[in-house]
Amino acid sequence: MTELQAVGKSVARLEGRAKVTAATQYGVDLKFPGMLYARILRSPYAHARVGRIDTSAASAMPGVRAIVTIDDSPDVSYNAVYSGLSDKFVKHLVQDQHVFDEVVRYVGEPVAAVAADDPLIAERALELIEVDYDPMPDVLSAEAALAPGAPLVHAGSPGNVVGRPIVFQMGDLDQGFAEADLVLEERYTTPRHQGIPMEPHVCVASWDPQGKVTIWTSTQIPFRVRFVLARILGIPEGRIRIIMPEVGGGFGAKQEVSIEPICALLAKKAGRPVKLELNRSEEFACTTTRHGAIMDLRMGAKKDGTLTAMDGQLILDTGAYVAHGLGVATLASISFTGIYRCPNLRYQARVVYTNLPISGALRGFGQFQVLFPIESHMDMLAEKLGMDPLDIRLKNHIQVGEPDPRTRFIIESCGLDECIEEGARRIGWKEKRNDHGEGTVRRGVGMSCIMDVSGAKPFLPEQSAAMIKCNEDGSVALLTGVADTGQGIRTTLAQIVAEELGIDTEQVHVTAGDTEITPFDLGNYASRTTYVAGMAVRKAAQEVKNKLSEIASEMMEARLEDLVWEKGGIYPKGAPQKAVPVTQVARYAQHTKAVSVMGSATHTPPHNAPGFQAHFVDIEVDTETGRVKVLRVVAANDVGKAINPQDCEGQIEGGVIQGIGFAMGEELRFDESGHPINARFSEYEVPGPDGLPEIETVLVEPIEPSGAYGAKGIGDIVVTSMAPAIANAIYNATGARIRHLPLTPERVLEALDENRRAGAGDLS
Amino acid sequence: MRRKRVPISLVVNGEEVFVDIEPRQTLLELLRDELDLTGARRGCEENFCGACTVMLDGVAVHSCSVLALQAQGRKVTTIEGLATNGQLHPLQEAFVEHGALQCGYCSPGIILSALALLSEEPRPTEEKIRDSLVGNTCRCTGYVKIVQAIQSAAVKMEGGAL
Amino acid sequence: MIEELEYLEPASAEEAAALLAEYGDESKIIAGGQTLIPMLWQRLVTPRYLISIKGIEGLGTIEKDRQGSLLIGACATHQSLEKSPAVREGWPLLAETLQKVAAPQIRNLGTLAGDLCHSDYGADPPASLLVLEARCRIVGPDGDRWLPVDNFFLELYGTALAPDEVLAQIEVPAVPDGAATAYVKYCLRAMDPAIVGVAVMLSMKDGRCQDARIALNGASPVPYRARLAEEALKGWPLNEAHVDEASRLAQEQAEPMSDSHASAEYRSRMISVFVKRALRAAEERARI
Amino acid sequence: MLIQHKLAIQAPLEKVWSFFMDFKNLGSCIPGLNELKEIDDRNYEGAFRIKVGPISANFQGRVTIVEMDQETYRAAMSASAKDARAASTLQARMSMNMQETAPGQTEVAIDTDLNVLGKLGQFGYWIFKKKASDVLDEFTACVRAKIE
Repeated sequence: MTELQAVGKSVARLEGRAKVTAATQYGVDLKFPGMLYARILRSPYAHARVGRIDTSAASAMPGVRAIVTIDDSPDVSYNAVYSGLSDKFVKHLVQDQHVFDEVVRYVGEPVAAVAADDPLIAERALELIEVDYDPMPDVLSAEAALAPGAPLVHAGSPGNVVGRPIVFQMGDLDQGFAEADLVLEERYTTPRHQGIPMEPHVCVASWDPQGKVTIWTSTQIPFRVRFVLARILGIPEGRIRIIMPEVGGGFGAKQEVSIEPICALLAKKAGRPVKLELNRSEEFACTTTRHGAIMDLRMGAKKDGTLTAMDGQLILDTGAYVAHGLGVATLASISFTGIYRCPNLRYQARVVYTNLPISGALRGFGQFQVLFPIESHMDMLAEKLGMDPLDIRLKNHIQVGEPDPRTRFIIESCGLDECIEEGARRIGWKEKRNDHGEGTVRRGVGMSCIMDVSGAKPFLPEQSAAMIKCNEDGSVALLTGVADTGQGIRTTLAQIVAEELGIDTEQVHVTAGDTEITPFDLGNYASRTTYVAGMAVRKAAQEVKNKLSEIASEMMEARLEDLVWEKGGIYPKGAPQKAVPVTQVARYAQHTKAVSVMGSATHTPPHNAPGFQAHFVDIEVDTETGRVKVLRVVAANDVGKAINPQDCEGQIEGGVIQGIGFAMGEELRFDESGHPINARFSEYEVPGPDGLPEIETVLVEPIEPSGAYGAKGIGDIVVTSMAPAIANAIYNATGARIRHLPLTPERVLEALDENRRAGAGDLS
Repeated sequence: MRRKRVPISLVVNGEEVFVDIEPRQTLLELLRDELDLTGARRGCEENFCGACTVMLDGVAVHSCSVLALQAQGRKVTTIEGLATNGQLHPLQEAFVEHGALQCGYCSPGIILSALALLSEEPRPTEEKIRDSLVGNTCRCTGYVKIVQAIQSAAVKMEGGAL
Repeated sequence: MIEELEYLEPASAEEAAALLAEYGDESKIIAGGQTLIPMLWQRLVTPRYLISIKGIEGLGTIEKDRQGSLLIGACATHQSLEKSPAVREGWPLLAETLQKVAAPQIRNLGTLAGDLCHSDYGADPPASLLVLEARCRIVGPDGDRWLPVDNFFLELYGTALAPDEVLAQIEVPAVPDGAATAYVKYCLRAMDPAIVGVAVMLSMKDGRCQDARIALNGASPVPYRARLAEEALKGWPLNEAHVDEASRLAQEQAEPMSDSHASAEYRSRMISVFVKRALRAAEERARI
Repeated sequence: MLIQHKLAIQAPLEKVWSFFMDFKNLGSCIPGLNELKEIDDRNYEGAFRIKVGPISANFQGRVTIVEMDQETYRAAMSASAKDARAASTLQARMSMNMQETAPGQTEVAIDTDLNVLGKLGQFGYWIFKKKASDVLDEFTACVRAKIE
């Protein structure tokens, strides 16, 4: 292949100028003639039967145009994330949600909604709606939900467990533990995190006289929203158009149907466009969170560090409805089995209902809850075996040519060794490992390794499609279903098209995320878009290229197979002076030949190529306050081919800082009646710009045969390393091992106290 | 039904504006809802996240926590006022070039905080830059490229631009 | 979503007090609005009348009087104080403290008087004003009265201001010659309130402590002077034993609250840690 | 939110019990409570004012005694009150347990499950918890003063 001219370059965002001048239109900016503003009335109870709802006073208020309650709610149960699951999994599908239900199952569950001339009127109208609640006993933690005789969140789910436990087994567990020289068992817990995209959930719904509804919504999954809405509204997909405006972040928080159904019902009833925009406390308290989890992990190893057995029991708190619950439990099984070779293992996950907000997708999907335990465990095993934490990982991690035990796909690229070695060198692993400083402030280093999927195969019918239209000026229009929520996928895909056609990236005009105009795509999640859509786009571009070649060969009377494409021109082999610019060929095609050159393709990847990472931290622990300061991070990632290195770095840097938040401060907490108690920026510790570490990113680029130009996914994996790496570093610095997140100063100080009591360490 | 409005005038991006507003409206609502200047964004409603940052008489403020009436007769600069006849401000350019934005929702606020800083301190240290941004939350970028962009813009601006 | 309200602009503090007297619970004073407006958004307070004192002549001034005291008008912003050469030179503790208040956007509009009136236990300025032994000029319907800051904070979010009184001015006496000061704030993000904030003023002579003033915010529902701790230091060298004793006494005086940032137990423990650190920081400066 | 509170009173169990079971006594010791009206021997109506700094609310509501067991010295009541202006509702379930800890000494354990719904609920869990315990301290002091 000739040297790449667009792929592998740090091309600036195509939408960059529009974003820094605020020319972009986000969902919150949408305005239409006659548009109404909606607000949602939410349950103050964690669990209650909803009785009479009196809306008369509210309806009588001037400026109130429509109110919807259970009386307007279609009697359809649904799962907010369901879309084209492969038949194998449809039978597990649990459809437990309604737009409005007779029972509310968490504080903040919608009970009614108002559309009015302006937001203040809508807000006041909410206060005039009288609702009779009959409170029911609630369960506010997974432990409580699993206790014998616990109240049921859903009558149909005895023991509050969703469906059957997800189980994956391999080899002979007992034998595996028998062979082990060392067996280690611990319990870990990870909290509920909020994704907190800076733009709140917002949508506008508008019906036309033909009974077709258009919904502009801040989502990661336009086609899935259409699919679920079709079911809820009882109209075919074709009568629903989902359009993504510019979206101000998602991180998984916008990866399910949320406010769209209510907005659509209001718009229909009012006969006018309706805008529904959540405020920040609703964002914190009423949108989906990461599944809080408890994991009991037992691992066995031989003296030389070889793993012989792994037994993991995972409990996921899915909140009031299952939504992504089974998906997280399923993907977690790959995280559990994938990264380290272990012949005998058992993974069991129970997804448990509680009367807390719905748990959903969040960056680090299916990794966070099992890899914090595993990566903490690996360090503990290494220590007890007298090994370096790096060596036990190097010894056990999966290699090219081996099958992933869970997906059965053969690993075709793995840069983990290089990630570990390069990361260790740059952090100064050998020197820093044993130098903890003096006095009250101790230093330490730690690391962790993560492996993560690119896409949802084999669990979802992975697919993405692309269409490319050639303009007569030689530029092209790329139509893709992908959802760009800020990660920059539009630019990445444009680079691939530009590379194929030898044109500038700026000459690729991208339209994305409009179910009416763009071809199908599953959405933005599972680190899938570059890996899956990237290839679809490349195939479509190749079709365009072939058609242009045919026309060029006719133009310049040269044999098709002799044509050379180079730097935006086409020429017969050996005659570069005869080169004709691609733009001229395109013009000739349209105006002389009267042929519209178009290409389209659907791609479904042959398998699921995991990305790998090794992240290292250098920290300092104030042993008087328990405060941990992360001084430096070296983040080495195997991303396959980096289509846009700068965007890859951006994903890593952003992910690392989110990871530090998830590890050290973030936890959505609830009081004894299920009310969130820190549902605001000022009380939920999202990292600010101050006190953050220096981050050094390392891109390791083994070519992945199944990805466009060798690319793999990177979006999810990057948030998962910090928690175990920092916990391991705290242990290295102080000898205190912490198995519960977040690693708050208070918790660290408790751990240090325990150590002092146990006489371990010599901390002043 | 129409609620009571009162007339105010202020200078927005160099232009004097006369508009009737409700006393309860904040500067953020004045800009977004009355003047269609949507670069200032609602993020938290509690004077924390800085997505609504604009400049008021040359200093950065959270427009969600200023009543429109408090801006009476004062000078407001929003992101829409930075580019001059199609020419991006060096800060805007740097944010694009360095990949200092991802979803872009917080970018206008951060750029205006940075502008306020640079107009006071042309060559700030990294620490000073980070301190000046504590009133701006970004969930995407991890701030690294934001700091780089501001540093490189500082150099450009001293080189004479604007 | 802010409720409907009327925005009133009295010409004097006396007029403002009169309006408060007239509208009572229905009204609130607004200066910078940096604490109040977020509460309006959340509709926690829904006053029908906002009485803006921002436009009142003279309330924005920062000046030194003949006795060398600093006179701070009720509308003087954190930023204007922090940047004032007079403050930086004569009251470095104040400048140091105000730089630690939230974010530039908030300091640019927020006022020192506003901090006092809201009396949030995590706010930074109270400890330093206690140490500086500032006084408040309070204007009411029956004229002025002066109140030491020490008597201003009564309870959680509660001050000595009567419903019809306005805090018009803060007077900060000159810092004694040779006294060294420090404000140490412990919080996890710059934007957060102080889990513990300790202000210290130290006068050392021949290695012994002549005078010590210690005050804390964040530590207790109400900011306080740690007088027993101060006494325990006077006349002694600042060796470990005395510093430990002082920090213990400061800790005992607190009734720490639990909140999202720290539990009462943790907070209590941090009091002694940060009283020590603040004393050491001031001692360092005393040496120079 | 759950607020647990214990008061030790220097008085015999019987005396404390009868004091508590006379609602007028009890009411007179609840700070902020006024115009308490007896509807019947199990239901009372009243107005209750709370103020935390700039935030104040006037609650109108009803208290119902759901249990009163002289044998076990247990009592339980539920209260519900509304503030129209602040669009908020207070709901509380209170249980009282008395026991003699030493001759002439009584311990009263009061568990309150307080739910603040509506706008005021947003004000903050911790502040309400603090305010509630302050109210209970005042209450305790008052009761002591009246019985001991």
